[in-house]
Amino acid sequence: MTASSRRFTLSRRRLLTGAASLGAGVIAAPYVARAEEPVLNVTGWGGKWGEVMKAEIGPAFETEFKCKLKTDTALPFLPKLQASSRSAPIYDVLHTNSNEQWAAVEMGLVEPKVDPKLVPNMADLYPYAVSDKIVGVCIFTSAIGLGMRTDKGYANISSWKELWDAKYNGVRGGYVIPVNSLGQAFLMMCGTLYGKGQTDLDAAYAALEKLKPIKLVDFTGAMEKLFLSGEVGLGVIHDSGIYRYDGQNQPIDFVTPSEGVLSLEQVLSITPGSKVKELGNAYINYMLRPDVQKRLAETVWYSPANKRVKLDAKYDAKLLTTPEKVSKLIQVDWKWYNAQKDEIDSRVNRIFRA
Amino acid sequence: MPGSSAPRVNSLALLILPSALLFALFFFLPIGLMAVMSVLTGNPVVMPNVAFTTKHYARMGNDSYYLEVISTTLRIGLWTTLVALVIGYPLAHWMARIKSRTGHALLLMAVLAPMLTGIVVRTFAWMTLLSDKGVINQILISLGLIARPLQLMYNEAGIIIGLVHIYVPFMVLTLTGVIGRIDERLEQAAENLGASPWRAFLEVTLPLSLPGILAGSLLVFALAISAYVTPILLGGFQIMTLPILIYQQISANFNVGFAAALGMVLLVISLSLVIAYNHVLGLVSGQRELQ
Amino acid sequence: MTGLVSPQHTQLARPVELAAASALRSQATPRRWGRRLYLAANIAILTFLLAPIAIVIVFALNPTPFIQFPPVGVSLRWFEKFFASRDFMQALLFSLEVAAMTTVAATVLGASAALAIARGNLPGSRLIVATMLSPLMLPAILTGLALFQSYVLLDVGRPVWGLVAGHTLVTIPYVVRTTLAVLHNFDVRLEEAAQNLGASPARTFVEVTLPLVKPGVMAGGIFAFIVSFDQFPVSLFLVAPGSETLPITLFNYLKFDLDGTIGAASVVSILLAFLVVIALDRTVGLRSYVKL
Amino acid sequence: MSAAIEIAGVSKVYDGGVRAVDTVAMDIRPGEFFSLLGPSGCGKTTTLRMIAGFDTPSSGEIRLDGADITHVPAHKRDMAMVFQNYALFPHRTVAENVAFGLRMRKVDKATIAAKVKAALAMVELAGMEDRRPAQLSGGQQQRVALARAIVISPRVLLCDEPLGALDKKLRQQMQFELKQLQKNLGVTLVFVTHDQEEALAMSDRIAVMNAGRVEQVGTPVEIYDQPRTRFVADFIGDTNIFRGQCVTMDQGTGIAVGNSLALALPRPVAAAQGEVVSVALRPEKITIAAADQSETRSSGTSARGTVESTNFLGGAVLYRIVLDGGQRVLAQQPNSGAGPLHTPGQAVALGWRPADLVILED
Repeated sequence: MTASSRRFTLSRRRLLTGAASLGAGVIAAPYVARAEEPVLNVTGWGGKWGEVMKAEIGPAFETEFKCKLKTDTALPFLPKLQASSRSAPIYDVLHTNSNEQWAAVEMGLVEPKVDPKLVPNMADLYPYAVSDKIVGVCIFTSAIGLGMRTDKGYANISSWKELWDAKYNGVRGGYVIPVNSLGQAFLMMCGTLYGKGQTDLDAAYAALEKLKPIKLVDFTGAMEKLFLSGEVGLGVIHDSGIYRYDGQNQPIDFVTPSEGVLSLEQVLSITPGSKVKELGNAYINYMLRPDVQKRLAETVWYSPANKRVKLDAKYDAKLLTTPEKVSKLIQVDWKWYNAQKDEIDSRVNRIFRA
Repeated sequence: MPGSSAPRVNSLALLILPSALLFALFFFLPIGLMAVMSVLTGNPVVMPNVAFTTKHYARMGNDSYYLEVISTTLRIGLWTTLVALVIGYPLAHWMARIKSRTGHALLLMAVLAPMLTGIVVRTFAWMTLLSDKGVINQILISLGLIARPLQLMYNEAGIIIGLVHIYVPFMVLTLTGVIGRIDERLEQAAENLGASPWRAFLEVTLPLSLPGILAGSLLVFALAISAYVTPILLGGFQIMTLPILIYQQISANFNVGFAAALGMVLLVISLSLVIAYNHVLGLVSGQRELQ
Repeated sequence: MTGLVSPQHTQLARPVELAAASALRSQATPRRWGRRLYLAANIAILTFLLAPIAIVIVFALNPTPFIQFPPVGVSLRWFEKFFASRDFMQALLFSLEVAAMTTVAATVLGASAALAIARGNLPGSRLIVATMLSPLMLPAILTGLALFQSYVLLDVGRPVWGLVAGHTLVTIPYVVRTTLAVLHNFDVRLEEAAQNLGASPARTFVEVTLPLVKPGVMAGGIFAFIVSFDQFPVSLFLVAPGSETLPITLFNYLKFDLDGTIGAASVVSILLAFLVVIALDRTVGLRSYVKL
Repeated sequence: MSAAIEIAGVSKVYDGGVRAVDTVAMDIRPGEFFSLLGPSGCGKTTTLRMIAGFDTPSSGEIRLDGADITHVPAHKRDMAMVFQNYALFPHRTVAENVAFGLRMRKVDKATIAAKVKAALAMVELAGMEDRRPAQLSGGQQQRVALARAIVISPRVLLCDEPLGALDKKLRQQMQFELKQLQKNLGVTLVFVTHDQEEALAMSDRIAVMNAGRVEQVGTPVEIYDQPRTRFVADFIGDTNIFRGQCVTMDQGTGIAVGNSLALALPRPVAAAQGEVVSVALRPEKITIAAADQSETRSSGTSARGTVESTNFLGGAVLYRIVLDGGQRVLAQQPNSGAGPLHTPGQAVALGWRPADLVILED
């Protein structure tokens, strides 16, 4: 098989030489990796996060650690890691939301914990970032609460339960639970609000049933657009999705419900088969460094996990930067959730069927 | 007069070899791998201990939800095909019969334009048109024709509108070729014999373009039942189709085996359609080859 | 209509296009209304096809960072942002490169296969055709994952040729279809005439078959280019970090920033693709050959 | 330059057992204008295609000047064909079409140019060199096809209904020109047609084919005057065919058709008394006279009847006559101006010479 594929490679290459005149040479340069340097394969977000990573933080890391940082920003990450060999994983460091990290650790794709001895900055983290609800280490978090339009006369929203009010029929927004962390966290919140706690699924299903009609999206970016265009007036969203429009005169605001906000953690972990674990740990440590944390937090409005970070006043006022604010965070038991995921999916798929 | 008699394989047949190699390496091997994974408990490539299982298929059989998903997928496919045919035919007829070269070029551009817009952006454009605060609803409300926004998306109708838009070009281009080959004089002869233009169309042009209708419908149906981006965005995640379910299983449930099993079901449906199509085409046109 | 052949009927028995002239004649005939209906229907259909494109253009020119209707102004800021972005430019060039390679590969392989099917007297040619069209039938997302899984199995990583091979696989059906269509309409006597005049089979192929099949192959090539350029699901698993195609880059961008940049990117893509189509139309003349 | 073709027991069987050509044998002489004539589906085009090398016989042999060419590929046979609908290369100009065969023969460019010019002049298309086939009229396309074929000075020229798509007047003109051209070039020409007039007018010899078999080979005169079979008699020109039982008459052998008509045969036949025999009698061999009462019964060389219709053809008059026995007969008289035409309803007496009757094989 390998032999024949190699033959094919050659003939294909010969074939492609003809097409090379079509400008291939112009952009061939980026592919030429500096072979002598170690390569660290990581995952990462696009958007603003990707921009600042690519422009400043990534190159600075490469220079400092004399390596090549290759960031895959094309979702989905986990299926690719899942398909690749355990001994030669396509990523060295996996960056995803917390729930996917739990799925990854279940499948043996990532190491359950990051060793604090190898990542000294972990000593300065808030407890939630290294709690038993976290695989690997959490570098940032956002607060999942409610977003609202400020131009519709919705006054004094203080509770998650407001979302069930019939006056929001037609402008209510939520997430596709099977594919979105915010949706899954919100389902857990429904159990808390209307039942015996996070794991009271029956109460949650009943509550979701009453939430219809609701506009569902699969990604936070799409929810932001629904808010901006007025398609959604009140809906589930994370604080950064609202705060990032700060200063743009948009009639939207973030509400921290009295019952608490859910935690949307950005988590890093290391793959067991990685050949450059040392570099991987260095990367995690680097991402937790106060200067890096400050730069990223102020770019994308994520709350830094490192308690020594001092943000500018405008950010400090809104993000979770003190122990008191952090204490309002509710973490979800993703291990438990993932064990029930197939059952939950098949229930909610039915609930939200048009 | 017929050409040659008993078919003898000649040296031109060797030209199939490069494609055969491509298909062997990049189609049969990967799809075979998927087929294998659909009956295994895990990924044999990365896991040492996997066992044979029929649980993925059994899951489809045991839960009526999956059958409903399959029927939704097929229903959307059928409606998309039907609507694409109804609106694609007049355009194809016009393109086939237009005399002016510039006119033809402009029509061709118009037909190709939806294909060139990029699937993601195009679908967002449809959302702009069809959503509650979208262009259509805003216009209708400001004209006082409706009081509350019409539900134009987040349902099957929205998906069908979006899919039709994407796949009409395929229908039009398939039909244009076939209609263009129908001698215009046949229509004229029919009209000359006293048929109205409509009647002439029904009696002459339509039957003669049947192979094109079948080919275009098959193509559109196949594309529609395997579409992913449009159903997910225009359906507002409230309509579940097979490709969405497959993607969900891959990307969020990490259950490649079940996704592969769902994919195999879709492949079997599609291939049976191709075979049935070939058979029907052979019956209607006496022609045995796909065009 | 009765079966009578009235003078009007014979007079009106002419091609639909020319009937526009006769429709101008004063008499109100059913034909005139039929013609109006025909035109009205087609204009409605064209509106349907072009409306989203218009929206994309409005979106690309509207200064606000989200889709807004009615638009609040005209600005080129999204075009500036698109052209200034190294990521987008790299992705655009990479997409063009992949589409060009895919077009060459799909055209050569697909046209050869079509010739073999139509002229090689292969046994089981129906099955071969069905097989060659089947990549169209499979959800591309599964094809993409399956290819990715095989590359992992073969331990080849995510090379550019792997992406091109995936694109070639899903674009070959178009080339096969268009080429077969031309070959089926092909007058075999032209080949016989060449042989009769002393051309060997190989010479006949080069002198007669190839030039006459070319428009069909070209039409298939155009589809291959367009489909590859807009390919999303197959690329999803096959693109490697640092070399992503435009649709992937757009989709990732869209997840975080849905602003006019993607509209601008679309407008640029449309213009580019039109240029390709116009160039091909000028060189080979697509009239009556652009069919699937 | 010119060659003889022998077709020896050639059959062509298609999938499913259809015998398109069934043990056909004929010799085509050098420099001869030889026509294959028959209704569509009779196997004439298949025979021509086997001569050209496009089809291979299932059995039998085709020889060119004595050499077996049955399995020689088409492009090595040095024959040129003018196709039905011409098969001009649509992507090439007139001059390029004509030059094609010469290029295949690796003729140098100057010679090609000169020959193309001469060939186009011969078919009166000088000045059309740079047009494309689609820009030409049917007649012009036909001439290009002809020029393309003759420019290579082929040993054999094959024509598959080359004039079929032309209107009548142009067709007649081209018939003369083609015949003239063939004589001037001295080329062996095999001509396929379903038009018997065309075949009679142009050919040196004709092979009449039916259902894959050769019914008769002969000169136009032989084919017309001495048709061998009922099919040939019927297919070529107008004819009256009588079928009757063999009887002995005063003058010798004859046949009795029905109760009141008897025909004396020109020679004895092998058939026994009472067996059915067919004879043909051409309309123009019948004389018509106004009936008198002198003869009351058929004598073997005459009959009585009533004019049913009179068709004035200009040079001749064609009558349809119902014999007293009920048989319908065509009779043709030259328009000699000798007397008034017989009118429908008029009783007439018909006469013929026994020698004009042709005994047919069934």
